[in-house]
Formats: sequence, structure tokens, C-alpha cells
Amino acid sequence: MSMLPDLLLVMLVLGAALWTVAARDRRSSVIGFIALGLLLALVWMRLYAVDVALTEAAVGGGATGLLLLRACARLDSIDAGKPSAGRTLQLLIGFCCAAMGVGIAAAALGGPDLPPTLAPAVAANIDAVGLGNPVTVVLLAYRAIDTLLEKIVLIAALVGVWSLAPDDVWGGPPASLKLAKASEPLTFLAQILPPVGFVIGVYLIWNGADEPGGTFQGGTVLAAMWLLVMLAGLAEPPETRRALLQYLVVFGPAVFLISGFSGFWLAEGFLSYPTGFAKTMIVALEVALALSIAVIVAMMLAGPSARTPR
Amino acid sequence: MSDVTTLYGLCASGLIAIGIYGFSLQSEPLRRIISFNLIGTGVFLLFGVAARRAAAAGFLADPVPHAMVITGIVVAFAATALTVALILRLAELNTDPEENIQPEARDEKSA
Amino acid sequence: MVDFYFGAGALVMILTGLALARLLWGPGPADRMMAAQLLGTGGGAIALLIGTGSGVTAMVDVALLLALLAAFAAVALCAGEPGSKGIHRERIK
Amino acid sequence: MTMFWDAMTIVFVSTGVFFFLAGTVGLLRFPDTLTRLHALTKADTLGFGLIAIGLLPQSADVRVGLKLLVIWLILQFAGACSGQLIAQFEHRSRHSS
Repeated sequence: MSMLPDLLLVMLVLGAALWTVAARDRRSSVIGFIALGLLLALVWMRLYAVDVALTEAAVGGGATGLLLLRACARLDSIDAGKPSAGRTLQLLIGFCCAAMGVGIAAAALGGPDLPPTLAPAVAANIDAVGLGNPVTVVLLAYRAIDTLLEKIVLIAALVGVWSLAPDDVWGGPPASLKLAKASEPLTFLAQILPPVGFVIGVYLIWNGADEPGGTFQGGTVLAAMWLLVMLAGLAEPPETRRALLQYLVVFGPAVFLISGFSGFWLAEGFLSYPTGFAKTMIVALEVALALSIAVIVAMMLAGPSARTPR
Repeated sequence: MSDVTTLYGLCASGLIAIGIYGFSLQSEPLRRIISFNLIGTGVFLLFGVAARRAAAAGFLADPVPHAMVITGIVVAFAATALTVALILRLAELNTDPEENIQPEARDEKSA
Repeated sequence: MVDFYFGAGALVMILTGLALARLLWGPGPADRMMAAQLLGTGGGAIALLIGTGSGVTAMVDVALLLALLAAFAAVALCAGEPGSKGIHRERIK
Repeated sequence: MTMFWDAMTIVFVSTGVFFFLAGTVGLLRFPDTLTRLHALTKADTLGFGLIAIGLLPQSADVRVGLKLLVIWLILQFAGACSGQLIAQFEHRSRHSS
């Protein structure tokens, strides 16, 4: 009995994935992908990875969804691309992929009976740091260098997106997200939901220290709420040349780096925390990082500076 | 409990296979990105299965792979956003008559 | 009780799956836009039922996020429909 | 006392699942988009609410219970707004073409 929901969930996930690949038009494929993201949140919950479930829901259902849908709307005027390969080639590639899937499954499931685990090492770190959520301990103490580099990747990607602006509008605002036709229900939604969403985002950040949640999940929720306001036309995206915006983008990672270097004389070395202050420092870092993540994610989805329509 | 991880392991392999199929057959760039994300999702799920099997020290799953997957999802999102921006810019350059003019031609026009 | 939660969760999952298939198949864009709302309610209910059944208290947070993002995704779907974002087309003409 | 609360959970959750069934049947059977929208936004939201109420006695502490109610409120609000939004979209696309 307890296997039945899992079996159904796997069927739904694979069905959504097949739809994503096989759908006739681009937009249906994107919607299938959004549905897949929301279903995967349930899968992660079943694997007892609630932190990952929250991330997958926020990114797969929220951020990537809006990104791909806006791209769809803007690509409409462009051809659907060349015709795909012939029937024989399709079958051949399908067969190869199926064989590859079987091979991966065999490799993944035929592992050792007692798989290697780092859980005891994390458990030892939890006591030293004083946080309740093991995933946050890994992200910000045990493997903090990964998280620092991840933030640098985010900034690099944002710089990459911004650098695609045409020369004559360099530093200007991204294209307006406002829908072409005004809509009263949307305006109402964008007036009521963001305060609620803001509280939920802050809650996820704050809760991340001891229970599932964390900076990226909370930051993405904050970004989604800002984008909702922009979609309703109640705010316009800021100019990318604005100093405040650029400071906000680097604020969190900069604080992270400074606290990392301060570990050299306050604690044992780079990215380590002084005993007794670890929890305070990590929570402060999380707040700073979440602020920057919210701005980075929102600006990435808004896209590079664009010419205003004539 | 190992049955559940087996099931999700199969699910992950299926996602990877479907993703590779779509990635190798589709011609639209945007749909290729989606297929590539499917492959990534399948790989993350394999991490999740491994983490669940490696439950120890009072945890229901090993938290280290979870943290790696969260980092992976964030990096995959950043890469997707950058690629989508590249595709849109490329499409714009290919269709916009004003942008399509080569730099030399633009100079001649202004001269 | 655990069997009851899993059974109810499985039932909601079947119903949500059927409805999702119907909406993805749907002829017009408006049908597809409903898919987000469906996964907010259906997915949230599944998360609550399965979470209670397996003793994961934090499932409430997953359901909370699904509900919040369902509203956001519905608006995003609106933004993704043709004609709702005509910057590119206006510029070409 | 647990017996009573368990019975309450079973009754409410079963009713909730029934409304999900009604919503899905409506979605599959109704002939046009606006009626399908009606089935989805109303029946499913009510079904979710009943399931949330049914799980209230089982929640570990007061915070979880409050969150259940907050989720339902958000879903009601989002359902009402996005229902209007989709209906407006459908109406406009019918009358413009």
C-alpha cells in the first residue's frame, strides 16, 4: 500500500517528461516542464529531502517557468526551426537512449550494500556550529566554499545576461514585464499577494537555520513577488546602471568573502567561524545572501537592457 | 524502504534517457535547453537516491548530497537563464532588419 | 491511519494526473493556464496527505510554497501567451 | 479521544477527495473552457480546504495547524484571482479574433 503513491508519482513524472519532449509546440512543452518541476518537489519530499523539494518548487515551478514562458512569447515571431530527423533515425536514437537508461539504472542501483556516507561527519559539525538543519550546516559551514563559488557563478551569469544588451541602450532598464493589456484581477493579485509572499520568503530564510528552508528558497520567493508586481505593471524594472542595484547584487557574496577571510584571524582559517558565534554569523550571512539572491534572480528573469518599443 | 529508492532510481534513469533523446533530436534551441534540464534533473535525482540509501547517524538521508543538489539546481538555473538570454539575442539579431545590417553597411548609410 | 493517508494521497494523485493530462491536451491557451492552479491545489493536497502519512512535518512548507507559486505561475502563463508580450513584434514592424 | 479525532480526519479527508473527484470529472466532461475553469477553481479549492481541516487534528503543533489554514486562504485568494484572470484572457481572445 505504501508503495502505491510512489509508483503513481513516478508514472506522473515520466509522463510529464515524455510530454515535455514530445509536445507539438514549444509552449505546451514549457508548461509540461513547469508541471514536472512541481511534481519533482513531491518526489524530493518522498526522498526525505525537504530542502531540495523547496528549492525545486521555487526554481522549477517559479523562476525557470517564467523565464521559459517569456522566451516563448518573444520567440513567437521566429520560425519553429528545421524539420526533425527521419523515422529510422528517431527509432535508432530512441533505442540507444533506452539502452543508456538501462545502463545508468543498473549502475546506480547495483551499488554496494553499505553505501559510503558523510552523515556522521555532518553530525559532528552540527554540534560544533549549533544549527538544527543539517543541509544548512553543509552549505554554510562544512562545504562553505561550494556555496561561495555558487554565488560567484550567479553573479557571472547575471553579468553575462546584462552584457547581451545592444550598445545604444547600455545600462538602461530591461524590457518592461508589464502585460500588454491591463487586467483588474492581476492588479488586485499583485497588490495583495506580495506582502504575504514577502513574509513567507523571510520565514523560509529565517527557518533555514533549524528546519528545512534557506537562503536560495527564500530569496527566490522574494524575487517572484517582485516580478509579480512588475508583471502587473505596478513597478518597472530598474536601470541596470543604477549603483544601488549593483551594490545589492554583490552585497551578499562580498559579506560572505569578508567573513571568510576574517576566519583567518578569528578562527582556524578561511571560511571557518569563531566558536560561540557560528550561529549568529551564519544567520547574518544568510540574510545578506538572500537579499542579493532575490535581486540577482529577479534581474536575470527581467533580462538584459532593451530598447523601448516605438 | 529499499524498494522506494529502487523505484526512484529507475525514475531518474528514465528522466536521463528521455532528456538525452530530446536533446539529440530536437532542433529548436529552447526545447533543447528544456531537454538538457531534464537530464540534469535525472542526475540530481540519482544523488537523492544515493543520499536516501546512505542514511546514517540519525539522519533519514545523507545531507551532503542534498546540499550538492541544491547548489547544482542553482547553477543549472543560472546557466539556463544565460542560455535563454543568448537565444533571445540571437533571434533578435536574425530577424531585426535594423540590427541585421553589417557594421560596414551601416557606416556607408550614415556617410 | 497511515494506509488511509497513502490511499487518499494516491487517489488525489490519480485525479490530479487525469486532470493534468486533460489540461495539457486542451485546445486553447486558457486550458493550459489552468494547469498551474491545478498543481497548486492537487499538489498541495498530495504533499499534505503523503507528508502526514510518512511523518514529514515540513511538508506544510512544501504545500505553502506550491500554493504561493501556483498563483505566480498562473500569471507567468498569462505573460507567456502570444499577444500578451508584443515588444519584439512591434519593433520589427 | 484519538478515535474521535481520527474519525473526524477520515470523514473530512474523504469528503475532500470526493470534491477532487468532482472537479476532475467536471474537467473531463464539461464542453467548454469557461465551464471547465469553473469546475477546477471551485471544486478543487473546496476539496483542498476539507483535506486541510481534516488534517488539523493530526498536526504536530499549533504552528503547523495555522500554516494549514494560511495555505487554504492563499489558495482561495489565488484561485479567485487567477480564475478571473484566465476568464478575462479567454473572453478577450474570443472577442478580438
